[in-house]
Parts: sequence; structure tokens; C-alpha cells
Amino acid sequence: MIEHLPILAITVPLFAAFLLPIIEKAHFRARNAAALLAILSVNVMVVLLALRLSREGAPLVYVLGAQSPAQILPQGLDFPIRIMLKIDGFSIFMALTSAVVVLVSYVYSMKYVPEDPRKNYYTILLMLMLVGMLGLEFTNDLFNFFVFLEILSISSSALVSYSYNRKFSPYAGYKYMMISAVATSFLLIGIAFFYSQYGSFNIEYLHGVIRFTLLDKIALIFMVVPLAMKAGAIPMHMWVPDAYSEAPAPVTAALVSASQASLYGVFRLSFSLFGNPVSDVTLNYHTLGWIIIVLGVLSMFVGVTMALVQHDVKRLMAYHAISQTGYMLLGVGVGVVVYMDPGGAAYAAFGRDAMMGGIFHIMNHAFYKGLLFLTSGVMVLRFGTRDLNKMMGMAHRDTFTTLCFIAGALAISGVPPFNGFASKILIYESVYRFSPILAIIAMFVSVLTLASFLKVFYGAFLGPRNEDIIVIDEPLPATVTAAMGVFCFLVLAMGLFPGEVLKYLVEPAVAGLVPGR
Amino acid sequence: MISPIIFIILSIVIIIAAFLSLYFRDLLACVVSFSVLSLVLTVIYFHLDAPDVAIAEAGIGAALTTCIFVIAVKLTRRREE
Amino acid sequence: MRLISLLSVVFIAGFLLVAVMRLHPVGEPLGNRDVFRFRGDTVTDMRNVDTMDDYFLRNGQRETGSNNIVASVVFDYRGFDTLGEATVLFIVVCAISMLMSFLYNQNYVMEANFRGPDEFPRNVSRIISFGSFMLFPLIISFGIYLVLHGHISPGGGFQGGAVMASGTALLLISLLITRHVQRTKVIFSFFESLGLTVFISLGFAGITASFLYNFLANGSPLFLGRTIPFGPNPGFLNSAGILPLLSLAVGVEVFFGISIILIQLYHFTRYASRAGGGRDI
Amino acid sequence: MTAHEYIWKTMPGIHWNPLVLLALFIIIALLIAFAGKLFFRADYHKGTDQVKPFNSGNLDEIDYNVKSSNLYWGFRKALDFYYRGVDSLHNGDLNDYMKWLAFTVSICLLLIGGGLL
Amino acid sequence: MSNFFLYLTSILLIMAGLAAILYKRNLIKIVIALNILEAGVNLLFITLGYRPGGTAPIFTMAPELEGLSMVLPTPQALILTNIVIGFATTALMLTFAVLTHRHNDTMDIRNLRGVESND
Repeated sequence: MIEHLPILAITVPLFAAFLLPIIEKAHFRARNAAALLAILSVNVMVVLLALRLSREGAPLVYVLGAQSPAQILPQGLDFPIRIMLKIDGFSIFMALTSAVVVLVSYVYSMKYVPEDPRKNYYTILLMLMLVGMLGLEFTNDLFNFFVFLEILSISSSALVSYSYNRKFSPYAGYKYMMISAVATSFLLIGIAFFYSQYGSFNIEYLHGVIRFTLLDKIALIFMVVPLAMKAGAIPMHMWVPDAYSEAPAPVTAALVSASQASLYGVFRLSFSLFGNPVSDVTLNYHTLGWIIIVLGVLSMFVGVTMALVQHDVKRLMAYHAISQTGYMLLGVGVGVVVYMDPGGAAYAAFGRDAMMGGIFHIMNHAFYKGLLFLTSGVMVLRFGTRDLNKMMGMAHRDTFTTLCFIAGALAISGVPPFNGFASKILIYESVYRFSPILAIIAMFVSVLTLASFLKVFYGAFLGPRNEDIIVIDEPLPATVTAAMGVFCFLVLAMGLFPGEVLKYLVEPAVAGLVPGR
Repeated sequence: MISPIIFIILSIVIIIAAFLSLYFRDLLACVVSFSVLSLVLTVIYFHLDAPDVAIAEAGIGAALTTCIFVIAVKLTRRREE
Repeated sequence: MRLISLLSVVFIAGFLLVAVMRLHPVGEPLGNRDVFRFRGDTVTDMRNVDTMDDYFLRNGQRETGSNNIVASVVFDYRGFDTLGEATVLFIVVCAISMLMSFLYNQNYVMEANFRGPDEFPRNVSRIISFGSFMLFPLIISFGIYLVLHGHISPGGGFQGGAVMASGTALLLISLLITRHVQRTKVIFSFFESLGLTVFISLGFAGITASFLYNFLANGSPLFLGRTIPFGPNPGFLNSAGILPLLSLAVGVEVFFGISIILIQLYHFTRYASRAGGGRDI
Repeated sequence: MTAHEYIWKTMPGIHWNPLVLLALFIIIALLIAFAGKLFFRADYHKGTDQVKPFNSGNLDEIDYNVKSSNLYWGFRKALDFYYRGVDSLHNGDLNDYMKWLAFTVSICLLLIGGGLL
Repeated sequence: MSNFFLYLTSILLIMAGLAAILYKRNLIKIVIALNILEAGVNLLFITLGYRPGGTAPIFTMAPELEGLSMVLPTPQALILTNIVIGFATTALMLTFAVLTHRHNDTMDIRNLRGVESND
């Protein structure tokens, strides 16, 4: 059974999701237990896969539908014909992040989302979001990547418009779905160009055969730019505040890791598909790196300046998600320019540090941004509104939520004992050696991030306790505090012991993404 | 051997149907011209030796998509304001 | 600002045309005209080298046992895409019943003077209702034919299911499905989950070799395993292993899924009420 | 090598040792929490109406809580030219969002055309 | 060069769909534009696998002639999936459009700009 783990990690939650409408007939607690069991088993399987990968070293390959899972090439042929799953360091790193975030957001939403006939569909769609993310990160086939991206987009856009009594939630779902549909159609055009040239969809095979003709570069643009739009990069980021602020709090936490799955798609397609193969003709990595750097810096600056003036707490945190995506793009962009450019600067070690900082920031961001959105959920639960001006004095009763919010706010602005600091320090150091101005902008943006979360802390938590604006006063359910507690523990533990996480998780991820050198 | 003339005619019909379905102000007219587009697309797929796709495009593209478009226009406004 | 957006659209159109001109001319084998594919050290011209499709055409009948190579690619070689595809349809059915389910909630005030669009026609002329009543069995039988003969003649799970779903649309329009909407929705969603579970458990059944492995093909003719000769042949019903079963499962799921979508959308006006109440989450 | 030895042997020096950092963090937090006790006024009682802030002028109920949204009004006014431009960007209009996608794709295609990529 | 305009039709469909998404105001018309974009992509994929002299890739009752060349099956398998995904996306977006009309009583994007601008 151990060799079938890659496919079981994707199909067990799928099987559970298909059975949920029937389990729902029994009792809603049976449905809660079944869903929790399925998501827990996914986490266990992904951890087992991580252990197996670290033991074997080589990426795990699983061929679907062949006599044996390892039979990559049919007899006597040198190109694969079936769909393959390929799991290397980077995909297991993203799979761990997605599995943990969806588990915690499901535990949070068991009691947080009110129990009504629609809660069953909510559970199914959240689990299918997890299936979409895992499938996106494990597959080695371009068209399969398209199908799982479609699963992820449709289930998350349906969850965005879950609250039917808000005026703009269906319209937010409409915008998110339209953006995802156009992005996947562009992706399909890119796949068509590849298929017409090389006759195959396998990423690993295309990596070996690619000749960088003009058609390949056009296909690269048509595949990478729409995925950058779905990840929230700057010129095309305007859908992020609308979608994140209209969705319920646990769904937004899962949406953050969904956008990061698209970011994984950007890095996977621009590195594994367009890495520098044996042939001498290659992509000009200097320009590609600088495109990613410019996107990153713009995202950082515009995201945080927009967040500073918001008075809706969820829109404020959504703009922070954009600015933190800017950090990841900056780290990886500097890594590309310095590290991958054969003719460019000496392959200084700090290029690899920048890449490690950028990728490590993906996991950190998923955890502390999830924590912040869960605390914003408690704020909305308490005051019934999202407007910071109408909130006051929450710290009097909810001390645990206040501590969680402080942990999240300090982590996002990179204060030492928390995990934001570990990856931001890597990014600052390596970007400073690359060009000091970028590092200074990055630090200034961190200061503005802390300033805007100070505003949220002052608005919602401090101030006298005002009875008539509090809507719900009884203590929080156990699962809600447990979910926030798990994120708090993760944020603190990874901040105190970054060395282990870097050695076991981020190192193989960068090795998987940028082989050789 | 299917002479390319058929493809030229069908292509022109498709282009006209596409532009008309985006040009009309009355939404029902747009939906009808979109179903004409799907129908002609089915014929093109048939001539491109793709019978599976032709049946799928006819069954889903022409029949069901037009049906849900008509229901959606019925539930909202008919004229584009 | 308007000029920039016009310019960028024209620019994308121009580059797409340039890209399409560099594509291989229609009808030529795959492969780029100015590209030769590396195979080890020998450089071979892409044009006479076989690709994935030539393998399917040559070995499709032997390995999967189905005459319709497209059906063998859809359900056997790239069966995982079809599983993803059935999931996409399942997601949309769940999403629409989630978004529309506030209609059937009792605690939503039914506005008396709701200015909904003028109702659908109350009564339909005798010809339409009787005609569609007679036509419905024909559509369903044609759909079942398409589903079951997926691996012999063109057709398969999706096309058959879609044709049967257009039968439901016919019943809806001729007002034959008017009462017990909630109960039909529950029964249809049960069958839809059943179809999907059969599909994925067939995938698990072959797990000893690998997921979605066609373990029935080329086995005993009793269990759909008849081996078929290469080249044109009249086609045998019990030949393609788990292909007909997968096609049947997908057909059931598509029919009941799309029927739920149509029923929910169609009945939106009758129950529509101003949505209100509920806690902001 | 027992777990205890492993922890203490592989720990980096005193200054970067995370456990020391954690202990330091907790000690300082406690210090700040209880240092306050020295400066509290003994005659303050929690539940009484002393909690109400002292509004010197008119006594009718005024909204004395400074709204959180005008915390950075100076920053907003200073960069007003920038915020007017950026606000018009996020106007919730689907067409504008897609125009930005078309704009970015055409810029990248320009890079290819220019032979840069 | 005989049927190069099949590529031309698919490019025209793609650009018509994209341009309408950028400029049309009505919610349902944008969904129609998305469907036209998907139809263009499907046509592009199918014309990639077309062989002028070939027959459909089905061996039942296939003509017995010697040089039997067949059309490529993989694009057809993928387009089958893409058509059903296109239908699913359209059904979902029409539900969103109907619910938006129910809440805001307008189908025009310009009136839906109601994002409360920050202070």
C-alpha cells in the first residue's frame, strides 16, 4: 500500500466527498466525523510521503493505469504516454502547507459556520478544494494540471459566495470565477502550442525535449501570466480584496493556500518546464528574473499602502496577502537572476539563500495569514460587522484571541520569535547583497505592515468594553480556539526552530525546483 | 476528400454568428445566435472527423447551454440596459 | 486609458496570429517545422517519428480492447482526467444546490408582493405536454444506447448523459415536473453520488496494479474481457473491460447531475423570495 | 546519546539559542506586565464608573472613542495624489480587471518580440 | 495552405470572446463571450489533430482501404473534457448572475461598482 500513497492522498478525500451526500442522510455529526477523518488521513498520508521522499532522495513517480506504478515508458518507446504523478521536494513542501491549512480551517468551521442544510455542501466543497490543491501539486501532466486548476477554481469561487445575505458575495464569486475561467482558457492555449510541437503533455519529457522556439516563449507567457494573476501578482490583483473579504473567514484561510498553489504553478512551469536543459539555446533568465522582481516589489508596496487606509478588517488583511506574495516573488526573482543565469554574476551562494527565503516564506505566510483570518472571523462573530470603526474593546473577554492576533501580527511584520522573521531575514540579507534599494523597500514595507496591524489592534481590541455593539457574547466554541491554537503553535515553533524546517523542508524544495548548479 | 470550400463557408457562418451574438441588445437574440454558433461548430467537428466531439458539442453546447441561458435570461432582464 | 487597452488587445491578436502561422500546417504530422527532436545523439526529423497518438492508434485495440480509440483514451489511457472532469460536474451541482438552497428554507419570508419576472406559463397546450410525454422515452433510450455503446460507436458517458439530460429539460418546459421538486432533488442527488462512487471504486478495484488499471480487459469474455482482432471489425459489446462500466457510471452521474441543475434553475422563480436573515460569517 | 544530550549538544551558542530567546521573551513580558503594578493608583476600583473616560466639556454622551480608521489620516492626506490614483484602480469593475490581464500579457509579448526574453 | 483559415477562425473566435469580456457591460453577455472564447480554444485543439485524408479514429466498420490514416485521438479526448468543463462553468456563472440580479436588481457592471471606498 505504501507505493500507492501518491494516488491515495488525492483519491481518498475525493471518495469521501462523493459519499458525503449519502452520509449526510444519517446525521450531520456523522458527516462532520467522516470529513474530519478524511482530511486527517490526507495529512497523515502527506507526512508519510514526505518521510518516504526524504528517505529515497529521488522524486517519487506514480504512473496511472499501467501494469505497475513505476512503469514510466511503455515497452520500446522513449516517451511516456500515460498520466504520471511526480512528487519532489517542492511539491511535498506545498502539499504539507495546503493540507495543514485546510485541516485547521475545517476544524475552525465545524462550529463557526452555522448548522443549516447548506453546511453539507460547504464541507464537500472545502474537501474538493483540498483535492484540487493536492492534485495541482502532485501531477506531472500539463492537461491534468489544467483539470485540477479548474477543480480548485470552481470549488473556491462557490465557497466565496457562501453567505447569501451579503449584497456583493454572488458578484465576488462571479468575478473570481470569470478570472479563473479566462486564466484556464489561456493556459489551454499554451498547452495546445506545446502539444502541436512535441506531441506530449508530460512536463518531465518536455523539459528534456524543449528547443525554445518563438512558439515555446509565447506558450510560456500564455501559461505563466494568467497563473500569476490567480496568485495575486500586482497588476492583476484587484480581484483579491473582493474575493477574500466576501468569503467566510475559514474559506479565506483556505483561499490563501489556493492562491499559493497557483504561485506553485508559476514556479513549476517557469522552472521545471523551462529549466535550462542540455541544449545550449536557453531562455534569457536575466529578463525573467527581473520581471518577477518588478512584480514582487510593486505587489509589496501597493499592497501595504492600500491596506493602511482600509476600514474593513477583511479587506485590510486581503491587501496584506498581496503584499506578502510580493515578498515571495522578490525572493525567488533575485534567486533566478543571480542563480540561474549561466553567463551572469558569479553563482554566489546568496542566490540560493534568496530562493530558499522566498519559498520558506510561502509556508510561513500560509500559517500566519490563516491565523489572522481566523481571528478576523472571531471579530466578525463578536461584532456582527466588518467595519473597524464599529468595533471596540474585544480584549476584555477574548484574551486567547487577542494573544493569537498579537502572534499573527508580529509574525507578519517579521518580529524575531515568530516565523515571519525567519524567512524575511533570509530575503533581506540576500536581496541586500543583490541591490540594497530593494532590501530597504522590503524593510519599509514590513514597518508599514506592523503599522496597519497596530491600527486593527487599536480599533478592535483596545478601548472600553461596550455592551450594545457586541452581538454574540458567549465564549468561543472549543474547536475555534483549538484551530487558532494550532496555528499559534506552528507560527511560534517554526519561528524558534527555523534551522530544522530549512534543512528538512526548504532545502529539498529548492533542490527539486532548481536542480544542478 | 472533403474540399476546403465547405470549411470556408462554415467558418464564415461561425464568425458571423459569433459577432452577432455579441452585437444584439436583446439577450434572447444573443442566445439564439450562440446556439446557431454551437450548431455550425458541431457540423465543423463532424467534417473534421471528430464524431465524439460533435455529439458532445451538440448535446451539451447546443441543447443544454442554450437551455440554461434562456432560463437565466428569463430570471433576469431581457434587454441589455 | 481606453487606447492602451485597445492597443493591448490588438497586440495579443497579432502575436496569436504570428504563433499560429508558426504552428505546423493543418494536416501535417505534429512537430515544429524548424525543429528536429533530439533522440540521444542522433537528430531525427520530427515529421516521420511517431508520437503518443500513433501509439494509441496502433496499440489501442490490443491494450484496451475497445474499437473507439477516443473512448479508450478518455477512459483508459487518460482516465484520471475523466475522473477530474466528473468531479468538476459534481462540484457545480453541489455549488448550485448550495447557492439555491436558501429557497427551500422555511425561515425565509415569502414576500407576498414580490415583483418577480412574470411567472412561467401555468398551463401548457395539450400538444406540447402529450408530445413531450411521448418523446421523453425515445430520448432516454437514445441516451442509454450512446452510453452503453461508448466503446464501439462514437459516444460515451458524457454524450449519453447530456442527451438524457436534454430529455429532463423537455419535461421541465412542458410542465410535467411541477410537484415534489424537493423530493426529486434528493433522489437525483443520491443517484449522482452513486454513479461517482461506482466510478472511483472501479478505479480502486485495479489498485493492485495501479489506480484506474483496466483489469477486466483481455480477460474472460464473460466479464467484458473479449480480445478483439486488430483493424476494422464489427465491434463486440463485451469487449472493453471496465470501459463500459466507467462509461455507464459517468452517464448516470451526468444525467442526474445536469437534471438537478436544470430543476433548481427552473424552479427559482416560483419559490424566489428576498433573501434575508442569517448571521454574517 | 539521550535526547537531553542531543538538545544541549547540538544547540548553537548562548546568543542564538532559541530556548534562551524564548525564556528571555517570557521574562521581559512578565516584567512589563507586573512592572505596571508599581505605578497603579491604589484608589482605582475596576467595576465602578471610574471606568468611564473623563470628558471635560459637555457631559452628554459623545462618541469619545477615536475611530480606528482615522489613525493614519496624516499619511493618507500626505500621499493623496498616490491614493487617488490607486483607489481608482480597485473599483470592483470586472472589465478593468481583465484589461490589466490583457495589458500584462501584451507587455510580456513585447519583451519576447524585442528579443529580451 | 488550403485550410489554414480553420486556425484563423479559432483565433478570431478567441479574440472576439476576449474583446467582449473586456468591453461588454451585461453580466450574461460576458458569460456568452466566455463560451465563445472556449469554443475558439476547442476548435484550435481539434484542427491540430486533423489529417485531411484520414477517417475518424473508430475501427468499427472502418473502410478496408490499405493506407488507412486516422485522425489523432488525443485532442478529441481533451476537448470532450473541456466542453463539459465549459458547460459547468457557464451554469455556475449564470447562477451567480441571477443571484446578483436578485440582490442588486441590476445586470450592468457599471452599477455594481458599489465597493465602499475607504475613507
